[in-house]
Amino acid sequence: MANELSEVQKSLIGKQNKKGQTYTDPNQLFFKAPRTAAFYTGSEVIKEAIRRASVDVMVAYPITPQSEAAALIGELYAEGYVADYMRGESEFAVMSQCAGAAFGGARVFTTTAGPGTMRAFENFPMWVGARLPIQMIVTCRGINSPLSIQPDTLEMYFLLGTGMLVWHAETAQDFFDWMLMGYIVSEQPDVHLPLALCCDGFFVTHTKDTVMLTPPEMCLPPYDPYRSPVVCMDMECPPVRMMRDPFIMKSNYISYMTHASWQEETRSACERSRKHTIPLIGGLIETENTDAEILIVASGTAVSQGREAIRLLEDQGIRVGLVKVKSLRPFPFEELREATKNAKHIFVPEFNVIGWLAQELKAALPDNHRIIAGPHVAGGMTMPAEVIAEEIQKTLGRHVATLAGRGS
Amino acid sequence: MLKKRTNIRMSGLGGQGVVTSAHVMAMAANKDGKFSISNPFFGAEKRMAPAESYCRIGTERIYDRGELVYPDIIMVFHPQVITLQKSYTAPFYSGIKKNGLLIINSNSDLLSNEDKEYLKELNVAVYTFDGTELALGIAGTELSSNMAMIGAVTGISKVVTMEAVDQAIQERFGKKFVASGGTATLDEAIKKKFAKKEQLLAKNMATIKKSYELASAWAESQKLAMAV
Amino acid sequence: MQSEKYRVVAGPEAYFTPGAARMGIVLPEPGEGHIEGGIVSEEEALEFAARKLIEAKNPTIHPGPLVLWNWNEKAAKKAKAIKILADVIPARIIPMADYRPKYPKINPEVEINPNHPNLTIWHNKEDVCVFVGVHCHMANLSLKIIRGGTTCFTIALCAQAGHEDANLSIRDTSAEKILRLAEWVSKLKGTPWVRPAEKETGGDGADRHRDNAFVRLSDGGG
Amino acid sequence: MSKEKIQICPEFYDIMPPEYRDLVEQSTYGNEDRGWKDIGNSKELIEAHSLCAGCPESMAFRYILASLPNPEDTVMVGSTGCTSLVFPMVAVHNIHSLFGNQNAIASGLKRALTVRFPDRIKDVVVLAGDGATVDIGLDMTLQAWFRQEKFTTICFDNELYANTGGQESGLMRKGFVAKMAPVGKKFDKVRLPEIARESGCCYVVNLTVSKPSLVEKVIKNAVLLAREVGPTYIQLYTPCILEIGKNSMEGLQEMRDSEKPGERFNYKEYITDEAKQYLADFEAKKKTAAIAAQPAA
Repeated sequence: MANELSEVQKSLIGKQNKKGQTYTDPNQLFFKAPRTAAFYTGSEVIKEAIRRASVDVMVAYPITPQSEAAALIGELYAEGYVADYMRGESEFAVMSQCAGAAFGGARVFTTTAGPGTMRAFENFPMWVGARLPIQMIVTCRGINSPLSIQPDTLEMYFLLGTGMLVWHAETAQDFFDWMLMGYIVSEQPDVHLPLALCCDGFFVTHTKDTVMLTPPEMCLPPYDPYRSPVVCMDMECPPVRMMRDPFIMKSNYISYMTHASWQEETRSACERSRKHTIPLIGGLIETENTDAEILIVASGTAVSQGREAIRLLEDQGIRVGLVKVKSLRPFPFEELREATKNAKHIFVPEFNVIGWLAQELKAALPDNHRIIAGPHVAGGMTMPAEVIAEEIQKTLGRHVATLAGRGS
Repeated sequence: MLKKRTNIRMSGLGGQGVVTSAHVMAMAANKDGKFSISNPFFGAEKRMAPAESYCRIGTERIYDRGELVYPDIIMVFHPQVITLQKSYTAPFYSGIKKNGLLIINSNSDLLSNEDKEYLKELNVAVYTFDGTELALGIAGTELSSNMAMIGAVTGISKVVTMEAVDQAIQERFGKKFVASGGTATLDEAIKKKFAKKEQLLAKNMATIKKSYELASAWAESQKLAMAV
Repeated sequence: MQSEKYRVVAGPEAYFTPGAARMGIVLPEPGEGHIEGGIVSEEEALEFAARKLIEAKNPTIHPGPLVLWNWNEKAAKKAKAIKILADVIPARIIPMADYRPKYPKINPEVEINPNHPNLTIWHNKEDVCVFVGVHCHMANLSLKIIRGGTTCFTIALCAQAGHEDANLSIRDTSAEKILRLAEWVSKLKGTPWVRPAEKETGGDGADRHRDNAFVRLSDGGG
Repeated sequence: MSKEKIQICPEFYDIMPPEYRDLVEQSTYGNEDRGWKDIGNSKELIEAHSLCAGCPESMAFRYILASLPNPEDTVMVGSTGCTSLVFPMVAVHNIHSLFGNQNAIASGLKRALTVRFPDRIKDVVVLAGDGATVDIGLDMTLQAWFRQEKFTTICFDNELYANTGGQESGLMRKGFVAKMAPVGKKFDKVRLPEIARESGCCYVVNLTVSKPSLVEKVIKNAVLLAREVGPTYIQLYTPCILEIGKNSMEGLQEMRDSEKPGERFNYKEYITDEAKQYLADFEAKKKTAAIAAQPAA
């Protein structure tokens, strides 16, 4: 089975931490532990996940719409559930502070959004190259000028190239489960990569919704830094003559092949995460009625809006299937080819101006003329289910009273 | 008749408790065993700046997120939403569905003839009442205007029960003030605060109840059947 | 994607070798190993490895920092086991003492370096080599480069999840498992095998905040 | 890690490269009185590196590594620059991640080590160039001091960007003509020692590396104080002989000239009363310990 624990982690199962929480086998915690319903905002749910995640260090910085979550984790620190917590001076510094803590063998957590993600960017390929299993929540918002704090997933387009694991949560429930599962996956020795766990800001962070939570007295086993595929920087393990990581330059007696292989290795690690991820989050994609001729393929909040549109169309006798893309890195090529093989029309609603998911699909799927890149909105615009339904009806040649100008 | 979904858009000004109202309504529906979500829509909120929040209540799982473009019910918390167009959508009633409901907190009729014609065509019922006056009268503070609005929408639509609203109010305002094992002095301070809260809770509920009764009576007189 | 097509065979493979994982090769589960990317039982992999080592002209073992240094009981045990393995083959031992870009140059007679491991493979005409106790990331760098530019058959005895970039890999490698490989070697050579007495000491679950529990009990990510 | 754990498994002792056999045999890990005098009669923690012949930076590096109070429990943080070519050769765990973020990395690292080893000493020492410390990384340099992060910041001040070929830096003296300062630098050398004092460092020293005994004392003080009292800052003049047009042998003289009274690197020290008191107590303890150790006459 995938997702094994190290010997030390296993030896801690059943023991209690300083807060009296019991280190629990992850599969027990995820799939067998009793769950109770809570009516929480997404930010509160992020706090509840971290309460159970045995996090060593969290670094925070204010930026809408992640500020609430970052501040709530400060409360956990005050209560003793997180070993250390600090406010950095900028996202660039925050991500470097996270790296420092991860180099030192800590389980690290941080959150950011929009312009903050962009400010921090130089750090992300560095995290990947250094194989640091940091978990970063990205509550997506607009990044371009003029400033907007509203939901917009453009920043994810940039994250896709960093080499990080990139998952896209639809709901607060996804968040709660995937945050805990994410640590288990990204800390596997054959993976050991940072995870960017993204959601659409406000739609998830500020929405009160029902979430099923595991018992607060159960928590994940702590991180074992000595399973790392690279040397932990604590002067407790060999070799002592160790720099993380030397420059790759011929003048530095290193072949460029080393750098190329290094990059190839981090991408390989991303691929290796599949077998650990699939049993935990239930596949890289989730499907409904993929025998239908019309499919909606989406990620994040666009999935929710798609679900509502499917209901509207059902009432009109139009049958539409759904594919929810949960993981973008690794990208579910095989799964998507299989899920879309019956589709004549593939609609890709998105909350960004470039339609990056449609681009990815066009590159991955055969007969990509089937793919209709849209509808998409940006800069905080809502995507009413009615608009998705209209787009689909139009393509089917049905006459619909246009929604243009409504609700503007 | 049983409605699958009731979508409520609340338009007001920053500081009026628009966001709180949506949370309370959603929590109440949750306690009634219905599906519900609430989410505010944020600009860089400042006092007296436009603020909007949304509450969706239904009999099946709700996925829809974000700004409510096509609401069944629109609640206007402040005259300036109409007079100074302090709303996210213009006109403030844009997108309202056929047979919808419009609740306006105002001591005077603010609708133009064009507005009235548009709403008439869609058969939208309009309930204008002075919630702020009502709040001042009962709770002694205009801060409770949002409670009057909650009472009104509940009274007309019966989308949630008053028992559930009561529980939601307790949870929303009661919870945080349970002493958390601090020092004796801290507990004292909390007790004092808590006592104040108790009164506020009572006054808020009284405001809601009164507004509920008035609105129910109005709905009767209008023969409105919006019960979910 | 093309897992049924791609095989992780000895090189020279390409100007720039693709990561086997990106070619669809999946790592073995506990109790399994892999030969040229194909999943087999651990015992089968051990036997195949033993055969390769016996048939090799210049079998060479490359122990890495995690077993060269006496940093915990497990490392000490593994070092003993590796020495026994080297003696029964018999194989040459050339260490990967560290991962640094060594100034001014490495001596391929006495060491192997992940930044240009092929130099040592070429110089010593290694046709079969064993990686053990090398941090997984550094091992994978080396294995890709070796597969790219040499004809050497690579065997990885990994303490963790295994290496799909090796031509053959064993996972969860303990001292005991290394001795099983040594036993296979002597069995196939028909030489008598005297199993050295080895007491397995289990790990106690010390509270992580009273540190060093991890250090004491870890295999290291090699 | 205790000195005992820096040992080669006996099975592999004979096949390990000689520098590692020397390291376990003759290095000064765990030796309380280690210092620059060990250079030459012990195994240094630094191997051959590719800095320019005669570069004062390499002298500074050797003195510092010889002076660290407990290298076996020290992790260093560097940044991009000439020092990056030396760090791989250093037998103390060290981190390079990006250019200028060294004090942010060190902040996270120190916190992680404190969480993981609450009852142990784990020193963190930052060593970076003037570009990294004062220009691109100034924000993170200062903020770490504001937050009172407990580690030492050492700046190798060569008054320019040496690794990229001698461009103007904030610590370059006014009027100096360099790449990107084609008509001479137009503003004064940034007064970082004063800024460090005002930013919350309890011990700040500005000096050259011409006197190894002085460097040793300063480094030991800086690391001990950072461990117990608060952030410390050491600015060392390590001239880039190449870019100021000197020969390999002229580095030492250049440093001596620039530490004369009134010159840029005339010895300058700021220390808080708390730090003074700590050092005094520390010395006193050592004396009594030494006396106790002597056999009774």
